[in-house]
Amino acid sequence: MSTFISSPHTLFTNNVTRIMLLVVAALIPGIAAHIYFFGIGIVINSIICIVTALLCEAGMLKLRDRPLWPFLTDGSAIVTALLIAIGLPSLFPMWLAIIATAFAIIIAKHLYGGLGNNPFNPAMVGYVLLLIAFPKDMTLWLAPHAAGPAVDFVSTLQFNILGQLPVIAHFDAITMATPLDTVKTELGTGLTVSQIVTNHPHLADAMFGKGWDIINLLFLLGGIGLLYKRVITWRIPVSMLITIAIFASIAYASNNTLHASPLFHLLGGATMLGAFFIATDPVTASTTPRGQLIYGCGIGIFTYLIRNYGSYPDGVAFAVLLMNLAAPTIDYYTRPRVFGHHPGTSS
Amino acid sequence: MLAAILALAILAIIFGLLLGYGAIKFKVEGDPVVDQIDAILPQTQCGQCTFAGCRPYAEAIAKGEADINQCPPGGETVILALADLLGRDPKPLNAEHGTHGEKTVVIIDEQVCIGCTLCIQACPVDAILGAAKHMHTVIKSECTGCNLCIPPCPVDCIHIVPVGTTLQTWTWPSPRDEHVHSA
Amino acid sequence: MSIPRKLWRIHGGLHLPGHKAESMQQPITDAPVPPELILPLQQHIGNVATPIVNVGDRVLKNQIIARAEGYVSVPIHASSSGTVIAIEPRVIPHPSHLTDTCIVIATDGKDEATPVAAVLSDYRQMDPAELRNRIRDAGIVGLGGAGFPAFIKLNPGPQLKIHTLILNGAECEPYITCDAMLMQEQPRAILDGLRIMQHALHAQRCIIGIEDNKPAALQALQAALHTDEHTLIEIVAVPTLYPAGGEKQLIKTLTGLEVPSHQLPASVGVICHNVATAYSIAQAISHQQPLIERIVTVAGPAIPKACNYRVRLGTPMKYLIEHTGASPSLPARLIMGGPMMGFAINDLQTPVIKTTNCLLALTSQELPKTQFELPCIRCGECARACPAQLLPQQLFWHAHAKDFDKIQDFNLFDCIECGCCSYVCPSHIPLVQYYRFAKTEIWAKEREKSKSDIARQRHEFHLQRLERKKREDEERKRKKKEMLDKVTQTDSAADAKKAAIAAALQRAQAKKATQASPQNVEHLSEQQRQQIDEIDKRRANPSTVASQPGKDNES
Amino acid sequence: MTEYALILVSTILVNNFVLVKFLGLCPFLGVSRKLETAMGMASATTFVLTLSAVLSWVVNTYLLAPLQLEYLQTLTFILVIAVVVQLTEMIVHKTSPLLYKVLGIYLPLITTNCAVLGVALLNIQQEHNFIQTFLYGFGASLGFSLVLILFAAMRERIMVADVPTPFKGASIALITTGLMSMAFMGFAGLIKG
Repeated sequence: MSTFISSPHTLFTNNVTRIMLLVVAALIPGIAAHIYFFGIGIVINSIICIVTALLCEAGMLKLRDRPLWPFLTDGSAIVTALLIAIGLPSLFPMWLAIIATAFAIIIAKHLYGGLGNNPFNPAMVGYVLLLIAFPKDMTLWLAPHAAGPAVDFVSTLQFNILGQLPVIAHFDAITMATPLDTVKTELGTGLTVSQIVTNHPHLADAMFGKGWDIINLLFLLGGIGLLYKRVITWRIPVSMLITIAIFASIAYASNNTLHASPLFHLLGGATMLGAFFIATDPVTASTTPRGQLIYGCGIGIFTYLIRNYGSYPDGVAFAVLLMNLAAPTIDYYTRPRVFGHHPGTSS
Repeated sequence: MLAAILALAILAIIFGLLLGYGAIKFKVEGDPVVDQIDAILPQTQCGQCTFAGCRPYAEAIAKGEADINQCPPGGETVILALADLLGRDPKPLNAEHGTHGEKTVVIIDEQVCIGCTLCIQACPVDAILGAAKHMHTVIKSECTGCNLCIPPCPVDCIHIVPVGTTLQTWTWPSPRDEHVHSA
Repeated sequence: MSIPRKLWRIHGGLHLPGHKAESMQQPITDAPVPPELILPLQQHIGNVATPIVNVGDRVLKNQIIARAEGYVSVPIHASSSGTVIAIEPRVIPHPSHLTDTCIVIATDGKDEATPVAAVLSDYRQMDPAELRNRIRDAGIVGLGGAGFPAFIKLNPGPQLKIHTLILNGAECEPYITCDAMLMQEQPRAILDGLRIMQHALHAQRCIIGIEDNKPAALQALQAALHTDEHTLIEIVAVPTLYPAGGEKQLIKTLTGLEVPSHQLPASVGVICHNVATAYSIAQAISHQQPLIERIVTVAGPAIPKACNYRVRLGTPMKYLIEHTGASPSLPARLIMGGPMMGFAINDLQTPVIKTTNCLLALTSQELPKTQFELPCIRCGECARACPAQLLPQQLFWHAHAKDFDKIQDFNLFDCIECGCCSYVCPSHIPLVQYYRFAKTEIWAKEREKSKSDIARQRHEFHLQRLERKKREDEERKRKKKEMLDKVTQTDSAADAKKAAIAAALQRAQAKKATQASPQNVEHLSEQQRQQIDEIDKRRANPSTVASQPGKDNES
Repeated sequence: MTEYALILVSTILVNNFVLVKFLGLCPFLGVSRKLETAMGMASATTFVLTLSAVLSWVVNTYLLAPLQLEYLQTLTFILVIAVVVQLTEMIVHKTSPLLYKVLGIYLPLITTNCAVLGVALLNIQQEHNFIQTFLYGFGASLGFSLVLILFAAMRERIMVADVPTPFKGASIALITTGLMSMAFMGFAGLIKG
């Protein structure tokens, strides 16, 4: 008990754990759809990542001589682990997931001082590590539904933990590049969008890319829930989505044989997950109102550029890290006008 | 070979002229950094930094002859401010020069003072008042707490007293120092 | 009937549970005069008042016992009749729990007042300057919280034209109802006070701002308003939103004007006073009644029957709390002021002073269980709640790192310490304390800085003096040598002797002169000269000097 | 026109000298403690880099190449750079004594900033013309300035973070540089060639 007590003398109305648990809850619909389309793998990956994250967190707290209980129960490590797991293919070697999560928690989070101090989104650091170092494993996505019975719980477990593929299946038979990846690769070979769709009929299903659109829509739903609960604000997701939409529309309008439609970009890949769950991580995002708009725009621009012109199929993770990099500078230049100060003379 | 030597010589001459012109055009007088360093120092003039006063210490820092952690009265605050000004990494106070303690002033025990004026001569800020063979007294508001008057006193009549906290000087403690949250 | 008025929205703010009904069940009750009154010399912002009574003096109620010192100061009156038993340091209501000089009066129970002089009491025939003097002599300060001398706020100076006078009846903090009850019970006196202030300021219009959760107060004031005054005085309901009652926030809500940073409301032509101040001014002008009592809300879960009391200034809090029927021991937390901005009191002997609007006694159930703070996660809730549109988390990071330059860069001093940021913080960081820490540290730094500047000057002067002395010594030696040379040249032994004697005499005299007069007396302030005079007096005291000679010989 | 724009984009982002080519790391780590200082360093380096790139190209094209003295390239370029740095140092000393003090040893050390010599040599190697040279140098310095400023703002945040003691200072700065570099790998393939 301290000698000098400062006001306010009230009970607290909010806490970090509540925020983190709400984020986890909002992820559930999207994860459910994920299971439906790509099998039980995501659950196994999630469990592996969460266990790794909590172990690393506990180890680092112990090493840094910090109290374990308040930081293990704050929920931030679980969110990080989940965000990594959601981005992984269902059939994915366990040791890679462990490396990514450990890297995220130890290097990207605790070397900077743990919760609240990390300049980069730990989940995205871990994820980008995998993208750069193990690109091949990251593209082995199961074909939606198709391989359902072939890759049941036991065989997924077998592969993820022991590295053995079920006897009945052959890798090429059950995996398939993601829609974003397909379009990009085939555009590279000189085909037009309509030709690609003809070659890959599943891309024509529903709204471009079977399964991915539903997953994205459910993440959008979860995101709206977070907005409603005032866990996140609208600025970052809206500015990011609008930027992607604008860029994609301009490209699509100028030449629809070489560019996929805006809807394809909005509901493809990790767009919605990124917009509502990754970019909005308050620790690493910009915090000023104007800054958040710029931050969201930046992520939108980089995502679109990397998707269309870079070497990686999806750009959300890189875009988030790049804007994490810029967030302190953005904050510095977008301070809001303080009460009683003239506009323009912020300090 | 000759061409190479000539080419280099020509280049050297042109660049030499350019630099010579620049040296005249952008001539700098004085060293304003000393003033800025001096402004940060607490001006106790105590000499614990091994220099004759705050300004000589400031000059030494500017020249790179002294480190920024030699000022015990200034303590952590001064070190941080100097590190910030000079773009260096802050470091802990060098214990060789003393420790940072509570702010103090001295008082003269007027019953014991013999009026020798030695302390008057020692005081760097003329904060001791008195005449020969009359007892002396310290102007409390001007005393910097350098304690330089204590060694010369032949009768040990000068005592160190803490300044103490009043309503006007009380400060809120930082919650961070109070119940160290996790550190 | 109020004219609909466009209201402006302030940034941020909170909807807090009001807890106002509890203490509004009963009318304002007189608290009895306690056996001992403790009156701190500083109950206002500005210079400490100077006591003009001595221990043992009998004083009457309303009698001035400490006079104002300098311009920014007000006198202090005895709250009841009795005997001054001590003028000594006692615990005063302050977050530091420090002691300060108080005049302690043992009351005699007669409550005998000084005779009221028969003077003009119609304010309309008084000059603003006279009004201000009478308000000052009545010891009136802002009763809303800060305690700034009220008369100064009625004297904006000739260059500032005041167009709007605002009466602050918002009272936005939870639990506190002293202003609301006063408005309900004394609307006429409050309006009188408002008219007096309007007269003193020549304000073109007056607005009374009241939060819309106090319909009874609104109605009472409306009813008391003269029919021909509706164009001059507006009574406006403002939305209940903490901190709507902050001075700058209320001005913004009512007029749309933003008081510039580091400036007073008068700079935009607005003056804002508290309703209780208006009431006291009416009492002072119409009834020659100085400020010796105020309304105090005593509330909180630890108080069985919350109520508003009319309390004599100087009443120890213990006496007041006992009077309410609550347990006389210290509750889990006793707060002077509201839960959002008040400060904790940890000694029940602390007296009620002019700025004590509420005593809030909380049990441990209303307080957070743990003190553990998590790191800031930059969620930005604080920035959304901040009525000053600051970035509280940036302020926090810099206060945490003790980077006082940066924190001022983020406009620390525009923070009004309303507590909204701490209230919403999910990491439970005591943000306001961090800002208070930084503010008080910065002030301390500034004091140290000005002190070190003086020390630097004095040191430079000291060095110059040493230099000059050295030069003079050399000069003297040279002169002496010259003179000796001259003397030997004249070849007149007698003359030389005479001259030498004369010179020696002169030297002796000069030496005597320098010895007797103290050294280093240049550049001294008035205060220091006084200090020196005192010291000289001590010196003249034979007992002190008597102890000296023996030692003198030794040296 | 597109070609020139691509040179700029390429040198600023895709082939950023600091984070992708790992040139000029010394001042990048040395003067990124404070945002203001970083800006001073950024402008000084921009000035030196652009000017020395252009001057080196001029010296090479009109002096060394006609006389077939290309083997003296490294020597003369270092001379050119040293002179430009000296000049910059004088100007900074005169106009902003504090910046001069704060930049300290790093100001003359621009001479040994390998990005500066690297740009001068790469210009010749890639057979750039005058405008390309200018843009290449200018783009490289902008890229350097951009990441330096971003890094400085980030470091100010890291400075107040609860970094474990063994990682305080240079070590966490190097780790951060690594992570920044990872982020910049996202630009890979953005511009072919």
